[in-house]
Amino acid sequence: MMSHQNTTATSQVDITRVKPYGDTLNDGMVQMSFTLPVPAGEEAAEAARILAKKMGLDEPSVVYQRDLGIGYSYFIVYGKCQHTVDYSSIKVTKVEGDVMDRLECEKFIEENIKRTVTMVGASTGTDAHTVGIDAIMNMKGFNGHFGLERYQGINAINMGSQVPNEELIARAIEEKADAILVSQTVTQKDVHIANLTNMVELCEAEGVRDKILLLCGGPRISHELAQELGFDAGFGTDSYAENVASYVLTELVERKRV
Amino acid sequence: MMSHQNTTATSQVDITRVKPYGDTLNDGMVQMSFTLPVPAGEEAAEAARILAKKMGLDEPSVVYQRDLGIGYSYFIVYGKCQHTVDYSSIKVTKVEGDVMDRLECEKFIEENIKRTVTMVGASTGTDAHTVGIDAIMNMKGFNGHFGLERYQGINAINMGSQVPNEELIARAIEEKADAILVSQTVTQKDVHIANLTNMVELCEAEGVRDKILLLCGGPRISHELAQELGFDAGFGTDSYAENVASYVLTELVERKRV
Amino acid sequence: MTSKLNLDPKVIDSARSSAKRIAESMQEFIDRHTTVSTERTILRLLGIDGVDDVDRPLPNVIVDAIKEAGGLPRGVAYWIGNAIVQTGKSPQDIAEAVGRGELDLTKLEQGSAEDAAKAVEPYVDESLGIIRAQTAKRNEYLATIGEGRRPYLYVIVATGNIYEDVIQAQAAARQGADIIAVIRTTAQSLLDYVPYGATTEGFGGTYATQENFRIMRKALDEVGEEVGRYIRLCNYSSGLCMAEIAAMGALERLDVMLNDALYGILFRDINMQRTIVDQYFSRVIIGYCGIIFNSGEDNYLTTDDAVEAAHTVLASQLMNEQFAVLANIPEEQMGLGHAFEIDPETENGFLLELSQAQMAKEIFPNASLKYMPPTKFMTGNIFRGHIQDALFNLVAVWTGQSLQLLGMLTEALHTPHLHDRMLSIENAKYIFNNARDIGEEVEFKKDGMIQKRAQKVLKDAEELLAQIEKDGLFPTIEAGKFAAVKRPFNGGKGLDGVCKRDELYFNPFIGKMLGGAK
Amino acid sequence: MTSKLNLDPKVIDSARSSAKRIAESMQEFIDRHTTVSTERTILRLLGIDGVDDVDRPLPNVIVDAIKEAGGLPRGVAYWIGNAIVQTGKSPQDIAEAVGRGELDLTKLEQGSAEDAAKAVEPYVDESLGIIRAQTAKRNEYLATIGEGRRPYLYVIVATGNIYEDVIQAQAAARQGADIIAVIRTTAQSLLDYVPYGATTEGFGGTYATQENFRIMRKALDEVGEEVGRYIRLCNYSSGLCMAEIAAMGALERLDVMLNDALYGILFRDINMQRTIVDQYFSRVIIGYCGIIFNSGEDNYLTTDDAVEAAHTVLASQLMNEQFAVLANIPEEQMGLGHAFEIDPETENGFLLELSQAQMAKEIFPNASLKYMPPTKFMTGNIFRGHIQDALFNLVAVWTGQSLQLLGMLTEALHTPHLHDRMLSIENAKYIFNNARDIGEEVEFKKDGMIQKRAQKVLKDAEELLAQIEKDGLFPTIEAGKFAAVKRPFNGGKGLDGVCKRDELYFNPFIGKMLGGAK
Ligand code: B12
Ligand code: B12
Ligand SMILES: Cc1ncc(COP(=O)(O)O)c(C=O)c1O
Ligand SMILES: Cc1ncc(COP(=O)(O)O)c(C=O)c1O
Repeated sequence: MMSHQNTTATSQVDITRVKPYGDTLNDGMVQMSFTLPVPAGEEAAEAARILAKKMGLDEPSVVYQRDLGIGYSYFIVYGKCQHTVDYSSIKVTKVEGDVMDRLECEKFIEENIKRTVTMVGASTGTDAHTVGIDAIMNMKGFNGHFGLERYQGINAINMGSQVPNEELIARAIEEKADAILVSQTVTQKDVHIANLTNMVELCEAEGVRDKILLLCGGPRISHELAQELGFDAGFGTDSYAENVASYVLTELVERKRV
Repeated sequence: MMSHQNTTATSQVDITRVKPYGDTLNDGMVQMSFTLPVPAGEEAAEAARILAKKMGLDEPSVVYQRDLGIGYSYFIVYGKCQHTVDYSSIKVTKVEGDVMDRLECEKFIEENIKRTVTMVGASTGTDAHTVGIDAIMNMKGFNGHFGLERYQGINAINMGSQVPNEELIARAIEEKADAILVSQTVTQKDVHIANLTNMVELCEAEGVRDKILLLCGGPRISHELAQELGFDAGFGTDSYAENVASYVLTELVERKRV
Repeated sequence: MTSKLNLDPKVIDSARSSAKRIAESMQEFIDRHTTVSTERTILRLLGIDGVDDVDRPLPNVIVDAIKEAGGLPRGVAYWIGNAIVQTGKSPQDIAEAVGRGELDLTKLEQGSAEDAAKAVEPYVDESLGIIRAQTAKRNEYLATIGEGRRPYLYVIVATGNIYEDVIQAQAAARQGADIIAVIRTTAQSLLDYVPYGATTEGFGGTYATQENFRIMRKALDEVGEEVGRYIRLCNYSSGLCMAEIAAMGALERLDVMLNDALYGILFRDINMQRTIVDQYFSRVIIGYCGIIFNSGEDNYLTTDDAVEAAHTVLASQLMNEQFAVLANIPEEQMGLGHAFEIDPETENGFLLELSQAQMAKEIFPNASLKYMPPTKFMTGNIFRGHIQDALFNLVAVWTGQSLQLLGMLTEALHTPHLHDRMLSIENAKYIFNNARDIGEEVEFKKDGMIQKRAQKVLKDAEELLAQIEKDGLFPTIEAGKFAAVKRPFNGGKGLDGVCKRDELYFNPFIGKMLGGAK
Repeated sequence: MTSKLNLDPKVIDSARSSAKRIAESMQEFIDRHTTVSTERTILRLLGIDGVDDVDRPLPNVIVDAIKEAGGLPRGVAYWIGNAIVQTGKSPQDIAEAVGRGELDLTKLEQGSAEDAAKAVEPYVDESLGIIRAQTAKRNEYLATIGEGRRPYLYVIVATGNIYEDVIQAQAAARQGADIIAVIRTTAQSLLDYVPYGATTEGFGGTYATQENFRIMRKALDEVGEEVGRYIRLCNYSSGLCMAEIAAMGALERLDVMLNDALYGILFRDINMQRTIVDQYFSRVIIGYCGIIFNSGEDNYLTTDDAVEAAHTVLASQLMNEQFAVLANIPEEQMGLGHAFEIDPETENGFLLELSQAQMAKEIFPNASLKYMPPTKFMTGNIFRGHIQDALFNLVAVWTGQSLQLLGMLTEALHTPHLHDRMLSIENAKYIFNNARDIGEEVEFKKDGMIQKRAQKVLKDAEELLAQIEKDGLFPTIEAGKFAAVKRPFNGGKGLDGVCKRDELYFNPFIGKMLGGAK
């Protein structure tokens, strides 16, 4: 049997010019869906195509169109994205430092801090979602990761939900807390931005901004956003008590607040 | 009871600057999904966000990310599209003329053409999909719309699938056909474009391009595309025998081929 | 209906009897108390509406004044009745006078309770007349244009702007929705007053105001006539203004109302004494006017595990049923809540959901069960979410649920976009139609996993109720037995709005409403 | 297994007996004929491979030459055997000589058929040895790394480039796929030869070549070892090279093969005489080497109505079963095809699908049923499509299907994108796990819609088969009874490749393969 020509797959990715992949490298295939406030029909489909083209999609194809009952139309569109991303130059702001597990954290406290570390947390403003903050703070934790209450050397105070920023800060001062943990789940009309910004302002007004670590978390929170808003760190989905503890403990040593 | 301030809904659409609608006018909300050939992780998510931004989406949010097993990642992204479309200026090329129903078509032939009109159709090239061309040509039609075979005064010849362009043209010449109907379903790697272009070239080479109406159809065919490729008309999804018949009959009269 | 689950009727009876005794013991507590909100409700039903010059609703102005003066234990009905006797004015005129600071009700000469009661009676009757007219109107619609088939397709609108809500609601109705719920703005349930007028600013929902109710009611009547289907309107009354909002709902012909003291206690940290008292009056109103109330057991499974805590849902439903019985609510108006919240990774989880949903149907065969979609295990993966919702819809049509709160593929992301709702409605219509008679056609294996699961949940609920009967409901909540949330008897919001009634206290509506003169 | 559908075993037997007699009568026709492709297959199995200097595969060169010379009725085995006797060379050397135009097989001195047969025998045995080694290798993998649970997740790759296919196939395996089918380029089934070597250019699929088979087999073995699950490889043999591709599949350890003469006739317009003859030898090979064949009844429902024509699917499955029996294929290797193709708008359509799928399972309890997803009623609405696929998956796990060809949400749009496949696998894994034992747990109502539907389809199939037995299969196809497609006895592609055997004709593989010496 003759051996074949070694024509290899074309899948040699140029990471400085990354493009979407449908079934061939750099085909650019993207799926989109959206509603336009215009009545269904060929003109509406054309509007959808024009929009897709403006977004940089070649050969946009409206594969589904549906009247929504009020003169608006819904579209599903496929097209070939012409933009590329330089993946090699991406730098993401992450919470720094290694993550220690619970036992390592406890040992770290014993060895490096030698006192009880206090953290006060709450779901603030009108936000009634506690599952997130409970996941971080309460004994039983989440997904098999114990919460801060379980950590020896950490005094974790969870004030629950709908806690006004003022009350949270007051309690933190009263408890001489090392860190404040704010949870925000409702993000509609950017209510979380307003609420978090207000938190930072109040901390500054109370003169504690430089004394207490300020952390926030929630499904739409990123470390980057948190820093932009003036927090020390932010935690999104899939964060657990050990991420928070590791960060706080290392920072306390770093900032010489031991 | 006091009557309320008449604050009306903000939904006053400016049709010269149409934007996607999520739950508020002009919020620009768009859903997208795509794969990037980079490994899952925060950098990948950032790449997805950058791509979305290049596409003109504000505040892009990667709501789901998933490793595909080969160092590529799938993303679902939401963002706020900043492009707008001037809906008022959209002009879509459509097959012109009113659509007559079967009985009207038959009467039209009797009154204006006074002879049998012959149409020869096929699913061409290697395309084995016949359901589309059958829907247009065969007696029973589709979705409750009878096919051309059923029309009195029309001689509809359906050659089936996988018919080479040459054979279709030869038959059309032999039958002195008024129109050729080409169906194309497989569009991968634009095989339909190649095939349709070849059809037009062959017709020209045979010297029949000016004598026979050339129509095509299929789920990814539009009238615009058909015309670009040199066809007289193109028909997409939801076309029926009456659309084809109406078009052909009116054109025959218009072009004085009666 | 023979039980497909082979449930033991004796266990059901035993659980139900415990629940009945628990409710009765709570009723003793209720009958000794009133609250600021209950009293404001009486004012509203007497026709008092509007705001004062600093935008405080008149019912609040009056109740606060009476409370300040220590007159609350006697109840506002007495004070207004007495004022009518003393001034000859109508309740609204009296209220406006109080609002302007021109009148102090507790400073008027104090006649007998009988006279006061007699003085308010015409206003009570007028109010009941309005409510009855609304009920008649609903019945007329149902008799003429008809309604959708059950499970009703129930969707929410939540733009924050009542006029945008109208647009979205009408779109949903045209797409096939049967019930439109207008979600309230976050934390309205913590306000100790009901905002006034049409509103266009809310977070994650729109203020529940009487004017907003009216605007939406009108819009839904219009679109209902257009689509040839009565479109039901739903809003939320749980919270500090539970009874007031119920009264507004009765007056403006709402059809469905979220109404559950336990929800308020557990998920809104509202004081348990306060809300249990308010719940009673609110349910009397709801029973009277033909609204279907929805209880909130589904929420338990968002903080607790849906497999482990299934019996707490059933126990709570049984209590909510008995609370409703005491408020004279017909079974058909009992929208007891439950939910499809088992982790989708659970092997045979679908069978467990099926079992639990069928169990609810068999234990409450005539109730209008409200079935809630997957929420907790919805993720940003909208494609998977859409099929989670499809399985939920399949269980619903299979087990004959009544009010199907449609799951949204974007549940983990945002309140529904216009087309999210369309896709959900399409999902439900497809599944309901495509599997329409599956419940008729399919049976469960004797002593199989499905039957045994339901039997176990029932047994556990029976035991829990027996325990609650022993311990008392309030201590049970204090111990965190529901939703894994602990709430103290004297904690939470609204406690200072509770007071003991004195001997002259009367609520002129309760008796007449319980008479049930529809 | 007791019938959940209460099917009458007598009706099943009667239908099966008709099918048996139909197959037997076709076998008489088959036994009198051979085809160019059947003969090329013999050459391939004798070890002949490669192309001539103008890239024509040597098996074609030889068969064409023999045919030209009028020697085809005697069969290539005779001509090669005779050439071995006369020249002392190996089949491959002989072939190459013919390829170079140096040798004319029919011009050699002609010895006896017995001598020719004896001369090829060592090559036959060698070939069978290779195939048996491949079968042993598969069994070893199954015994060591094991396999996925049924229904197997079966997905396609279709890039046109074998190396891209490999990447996508490995991705799919890591995502959870159990079977990877490499779709062929459009119209390969109409080629009267098998292309040679690794290929990177195809439309809507990749050329089926022996080298491509080898490349993919290696890739799947590697990823299978990595994920700890044997990953089955599937390709297509229906078409003008049915038996040749089956032979290549046997040599390269394919595990599953689409193989159905009826498909070729109806959907590829291949001449019926030609393909029925080729099918026989291809199935003998398939039976011998442990490949699961897939029949194509599912396709009927893409042109015909899935409710009206359900019995044609069953009738065809029964015939395909009997064709397989005649080729000595064990039941476990019978991947009889059916599909979930009822219009999703059909009320209770889900129950009909359930009924039909359960019926297939009960009538072919040991077969490895291949269940095909919704395709015809898939639209550009990928969200609805995804839930159509979810219902399809639910029916599959419920009724115990074996090979689950996963539906793609983008079915109406394009061959699968990388993530389409991932979403489909996720869909199936979720449903299979979440409803794992539903078939065990749920029973169908006696004489309900589900039972009656299956009974009716079975009855109709029985009648159709009785009619076919009377009319003959070829005339039935000519009359358009399957898939609403009519095909003439002497029409279609490949007729000129059919010829009658003469008395000295022999195929040295059939006997040994039917002996089943595994
Ligand atoms: C459970 C739930 C509820 C429960 C809450 C019960 C409770 N005690 O918490 C109930 C039923 C009461 C509820 C009510 C409402 N909800 Co709600 N709810 C949810 C739901 C289903 C799950 C949220 C959840 O528990 N996630 C699980 C936890 C573990 O994840 P997490 O919060 O992201 O937390 C993790 C990380 O983010 C991080 N983290 C979180 N906080 C913090 C803090 C710190 C310091 C750190 C370090 C880390 C951290 O760590 C956690 C573990 O990894 C979501 C939908 C969904 N599937 O996401 C809607 C959702 C959040 N709710 C929503 C809304 C609008 C409401 C309501 C306002 C309206 C309504 N539907 O009635 C009400 C009122 C609540 C209010 N005012 O806040 C919206 C929010 C939309 C938006 N983006 O603004 C959602 C997305 C649903 C929707 N599509 O409409 N809800
Ligand atoms: C049925 C079907 C088949 C049947 C075809 C049977 C037959 N006799 O037609 C079978 C099973 C044989 C088949 C085989 C294949 N198919 Co196929 N098939 C489909 C399917 C499910 C439905 C197509 C259909 O019948 N639509 C219904 C008709 C009525 O709609 P229509 O064609 O759009 O026609 C309407 C209009 O377009 C218009 N019209 C059409 N033609 C014309 C012509 C004129 C002149 C006019 C005026 C109007 C007109 O009018 C019609 C009525 O309104 C689609 C997926 C889907 N859901 O769309 C895949 C699909 C078309 N197939 C596909 C492929 C790739 C194949 C194969 C190549 C690979 C394979 N899967 O094995 C093979 C080989 C076929 C080949 N070489 O051509 C792809 C095409 C991808 C692409 N865009 O290139 C699809 C989209 C599936 C997929 N996602 O992979 N297929
Ligand atoms: C019984 C009940 N009441 C009220 C609500 C909503 O209340 P709020 O407006 O306080 O969020 C819910 C929400 O899930 C509920 O289940
Ligand atoms: C039995 C059978 N064979 C073959 C095929 C594919 O053949 P082709 O490669 O000709 O498209 C199919 C496709 O559906 C099939 O069902």
